[in-house]
Amino acid sequence: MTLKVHLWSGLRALTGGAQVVEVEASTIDGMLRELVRLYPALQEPIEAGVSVSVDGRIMASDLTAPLRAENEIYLMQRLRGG
Amino acid sequence: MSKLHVSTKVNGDAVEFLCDPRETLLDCLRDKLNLTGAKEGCGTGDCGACSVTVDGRLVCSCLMLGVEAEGKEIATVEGMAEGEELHPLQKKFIEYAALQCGICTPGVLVAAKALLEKNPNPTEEETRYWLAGNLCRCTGYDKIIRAVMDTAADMREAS
Amino acid sequence: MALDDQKSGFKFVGTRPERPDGLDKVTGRAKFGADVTATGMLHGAILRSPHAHARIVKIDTSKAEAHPDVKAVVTRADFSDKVEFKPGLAGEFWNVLENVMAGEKALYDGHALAAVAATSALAARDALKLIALEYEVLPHVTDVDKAMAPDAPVIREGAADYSVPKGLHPNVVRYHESGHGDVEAGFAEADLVVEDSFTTEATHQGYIEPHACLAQLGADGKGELWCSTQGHWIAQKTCAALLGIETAQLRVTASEIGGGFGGKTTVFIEPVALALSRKANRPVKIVMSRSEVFRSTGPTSSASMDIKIGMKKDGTITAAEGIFRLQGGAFPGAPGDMTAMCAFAPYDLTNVRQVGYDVMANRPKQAAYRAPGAPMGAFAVESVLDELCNQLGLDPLEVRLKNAAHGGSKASYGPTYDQIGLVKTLEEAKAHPHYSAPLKPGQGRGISCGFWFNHGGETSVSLALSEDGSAQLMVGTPDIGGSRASMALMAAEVLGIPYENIRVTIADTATLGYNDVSHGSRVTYASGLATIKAAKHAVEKLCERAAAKWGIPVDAVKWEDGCAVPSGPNAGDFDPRPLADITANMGATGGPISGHFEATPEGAGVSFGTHIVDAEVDPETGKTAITRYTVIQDAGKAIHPAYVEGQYQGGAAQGIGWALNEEYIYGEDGRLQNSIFLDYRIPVASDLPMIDTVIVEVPNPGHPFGVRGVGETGIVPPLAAIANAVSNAAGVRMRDLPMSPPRILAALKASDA
Amino acid sequence: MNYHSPASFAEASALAAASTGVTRFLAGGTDVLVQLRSDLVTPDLLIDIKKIDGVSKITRTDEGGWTLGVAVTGAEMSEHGELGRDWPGIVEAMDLIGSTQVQGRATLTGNLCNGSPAADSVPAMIAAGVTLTVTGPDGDRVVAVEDIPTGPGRTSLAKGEVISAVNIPPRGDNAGDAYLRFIPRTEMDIAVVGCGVSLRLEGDKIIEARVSLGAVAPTVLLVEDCAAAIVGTTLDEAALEALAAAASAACNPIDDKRGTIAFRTDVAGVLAKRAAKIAYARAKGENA
Repeated sequence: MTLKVHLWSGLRALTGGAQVVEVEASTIDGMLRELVRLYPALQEPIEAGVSVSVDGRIMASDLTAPLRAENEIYLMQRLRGG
Repeated sequence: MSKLHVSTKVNGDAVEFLCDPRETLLDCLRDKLNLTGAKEGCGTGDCGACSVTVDGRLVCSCLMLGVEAEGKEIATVEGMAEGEELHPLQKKFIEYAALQCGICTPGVLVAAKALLEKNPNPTEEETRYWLAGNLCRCTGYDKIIRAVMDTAADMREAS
Repeated sequence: MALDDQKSGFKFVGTRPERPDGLDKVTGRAKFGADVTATGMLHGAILRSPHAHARIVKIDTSKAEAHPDVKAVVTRADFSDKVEFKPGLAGEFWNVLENVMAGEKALYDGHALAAVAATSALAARDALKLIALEYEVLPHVTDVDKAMAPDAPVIREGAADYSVPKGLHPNVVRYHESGHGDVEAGFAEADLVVEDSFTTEATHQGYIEPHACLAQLGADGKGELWCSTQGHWIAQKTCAALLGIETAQLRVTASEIGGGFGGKTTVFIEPVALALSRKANRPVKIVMSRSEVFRSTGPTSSASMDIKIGMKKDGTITAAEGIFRLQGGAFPGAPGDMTAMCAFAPYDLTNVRQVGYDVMANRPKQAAYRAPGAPMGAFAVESVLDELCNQLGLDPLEVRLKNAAHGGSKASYGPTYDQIGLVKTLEEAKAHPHYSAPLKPGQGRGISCGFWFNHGGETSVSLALSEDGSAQLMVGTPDIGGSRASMALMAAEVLGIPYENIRVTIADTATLGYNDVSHGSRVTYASGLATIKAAKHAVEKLCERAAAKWGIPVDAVKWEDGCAVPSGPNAGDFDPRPLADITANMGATGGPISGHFEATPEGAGVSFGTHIVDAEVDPETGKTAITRYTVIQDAGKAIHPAYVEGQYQGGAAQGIGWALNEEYIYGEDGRLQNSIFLDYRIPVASDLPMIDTVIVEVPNPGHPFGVRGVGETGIVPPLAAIANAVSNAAGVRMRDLPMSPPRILAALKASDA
Repeated sequence: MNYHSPASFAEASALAAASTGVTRFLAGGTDVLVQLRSDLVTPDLLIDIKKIDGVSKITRTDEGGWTLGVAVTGAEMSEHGELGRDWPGIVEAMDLIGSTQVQGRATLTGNLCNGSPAADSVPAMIAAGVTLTVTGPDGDRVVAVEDIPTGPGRTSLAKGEVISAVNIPPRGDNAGDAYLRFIPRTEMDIAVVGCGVSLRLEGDKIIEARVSLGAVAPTVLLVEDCAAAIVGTTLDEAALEALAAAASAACNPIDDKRGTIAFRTDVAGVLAKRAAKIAYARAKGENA
């Protein structure tokens, strides 16, 4: 299915200016792989660590979480705590 | 130089140890007598985690040499409870959640006990100033102060 | 995670029982990092750089090695050469290794250069003086703005990652930019735009227990490590990588931990003790001095920030923009991205833009400190909000309520909020007697909101039932502030057995699966969630045993109040079977009964707080007294309210220290000048008032009982709330932390002039 | 490091005179042990003077003054009611040093011999006109407190000399003293500025005064201009302003981690005014 993924604006430089991109995937893992396939420059930030917000819930590391077309999906820099 | 022999009393027990003159009373309690209740938080007398009493006087055991303990009577947190009966302060600290990590707790308890022995009815201000040399980074002191003052009230009522 | 079965109506949760480890902690019996010994043990000590930046020309350890009391000396050559350097945070093991033991350069005052193991602590300290060092001293920089300037000395080429725009100084190693809307259009709509700059100094977590460990590592690659840490699995993983051994061959046990606040989420002395032990073939204990703690561990980042906010006369924020430059020592990692994402998060904004920089300087590697990055941003943003309210004559609480984010608001960092509690904390603040209490002359009142993400993380929990019906619970998150009590309460709630019948143990790395660090306010959330799931897992098995005995299907059995009971009249007429009745014979009815749970719970649930502070400023000396303090924070659900209050009070107290007196002070020579508690001034008992707390409970949909983390959010609002109170009391806007008396007095004089 | 605990000051002096390396006397140890622990100073010889007879005594002299043994602790001074009624400024100054725990060990002589310009008890002692008995290889001599410190960490004591008693003069009638310091917290800090005031009245008029400032110069200062600003006055507003101006003018401080030059200079004046008011009230027999 087609997912609409919101990037943080700092990534626009790596996607030719796009801040919202569409990818075909059904899990977080699939989405991240598809992002890298479409925009190879995104490999580095994704490897450096990202979290994914799905409908406002921040998925810190679970790659298996399912995604649906109606989800609000945001890529975020990985969160760290104290 | 060779080590010095020290005879002293800790929590009522006669003990002896050999120490380098550079070693503090805290080093001797912890490393030679295995009494690790007193903690070293700073080594400069600023945090109070090593508080003990010497001849009834509250001191930082990091600011006293082991050799100076000769002939003295030392009391540490390990001697606060009587048998299985905890000191009222110890009970109240658990009841009030007056500790989080617990590293400052032995020093705070020894200092608070010394306060209540000197002043059974301290005001909040007196309690705060008496304990100003016992740093706690977890609690913001609120529950510690309440626990000490309420223990004082309980002890006054009981006596 | 299933959200539909959120529980309410609790029997144990929400009560305040005595903590399971209370007796150990009040009798001096609890074993902290420095409280253990081993037979044949040596004592380690570490030689540290007196220079802020210097090339290491030569280290001669021969004299130390020749001393009869010395059994091993190590330098960087004694660690793994397989750890790879990568830009940014991608090569974090290399960053940690370089910090644990310097390679080619000493990068800050206090950087470890070599270490010895000797027969006594005094002998080890003396032996350090036998190591001869030759340095080439290099120019240094410790200030964040100066470190970004074109002429700044370069700490390390190639440390910047993909995110850094071209043309920035090599000391800028990460860059973050986010936001939405059109801020320029937003500013054009505003009736008033306030633009201002702020700085905060680095502060230390200030835990009272210095880092301590006892390590043993043999030539067979098998090791044991005892240490004071917030996360022994990360210590295991990191030490194994740095020593070049297999992770599973290193067993790590977490001691009781004397405070961490984020500062014990990484390793410092542990790999060094292991390397010394491997070389000496004897156990090695290392205990840091307080001065080593200040010079070489922690601290938080220092920050320099520019804020611009536009507001309409009615208090509506039209646009907000922030630039946050954070200095994190000689390594990447300063949380400029977190600062940027959290700074405007409390508000429902149409137009917002935030930029964060991660900048290196010749200071110790920053470590996480309670909501890392968030307090600085909140200080700057909430100060500007306060200034806007003052200039427009608006009530600061009403303005925050008007703009507050709520469920459905688009967060400043992008996504749409789920159910959140900010508005509730503001309403509680407004209704609190503190907010309407009269102020005395010379006093000022300040408020601030604060936001933190919270974290889930990898979690394993195991629960085993005993024949007599008691339960042992093994969790992997070190208990920093009473979490054993919370875990036992949640297990008791599910099992239906008394709280006292549950023994909670912090398992070592060999006896439980992987667990992330006790950080990100995750313990009660994630280990709690896993405890609930593990207990439910055990309950399923208990129900199976009852069903088998009764000869009915397992789905005809339910668990109620500590007993298996038929699920309804159709299931049959059987007497309830208490837990102890089932476990009494468990060995003969299918074997031991245990429950476990391993997952990475997602859904920690963000958290908000609002603080109210009264401050009094002595106009002749600039000295500030905090006269009243109230914390209002959303806990989702308070499991053990006394320890929730404790987190709120502790966060506020640390914030008071950060706001008023705590700071890293570097001399012109780049050396830290205040590395003892005498001059690094954390609040003492007589500095503080009682700290009132209000626990708001807006359940987190991501936790079975509704828990949100509470450990970190409490340090986010204090800097700004106190700065607003002090500024209102003194009549001058304070833009730099700490607001030490000389700063306040100078500001007062400048405003008089 | 060698440790000795001699039985007399003569013996202590002889030990120190014969020593070839770094020698330190150990009274309360609250500075010596910190320096030892941080490897700042590791003495070759440490002479513990607490086993000498009488070092823990507080004695009223025939003239109405006081003699304090050199191992008398801050806590013992605070608990001594009569000493505190005579010289509340000295006792309070000593009591401000460190925590309750430090009070159990710290001494006036230790505070003085550490040589810090920020030592709290020193301005109070100087204002009070305290002298010291110094025992050396050639016998005893008496020295004013203000003549002991010569610079940060340095004293005028010669090799083999040890302070053997603290002599506090008789308080006399219509007199009072006070000490105030500025610290950023409420406790546990080193003074950023300290000020001791001792004065005597005739009626409402000040006829004698000594004012001393700490932490504003390399050594604690006895500021004659401050005394001159208030002697002959009733401590009215003009006198207070003159006092503050004289105090600020006497400052020769440094910028350091504890305070700035401007701050110390300003606050010296503020504290001088506040301390003088307290001393004045005490001299009038009012509670302050």
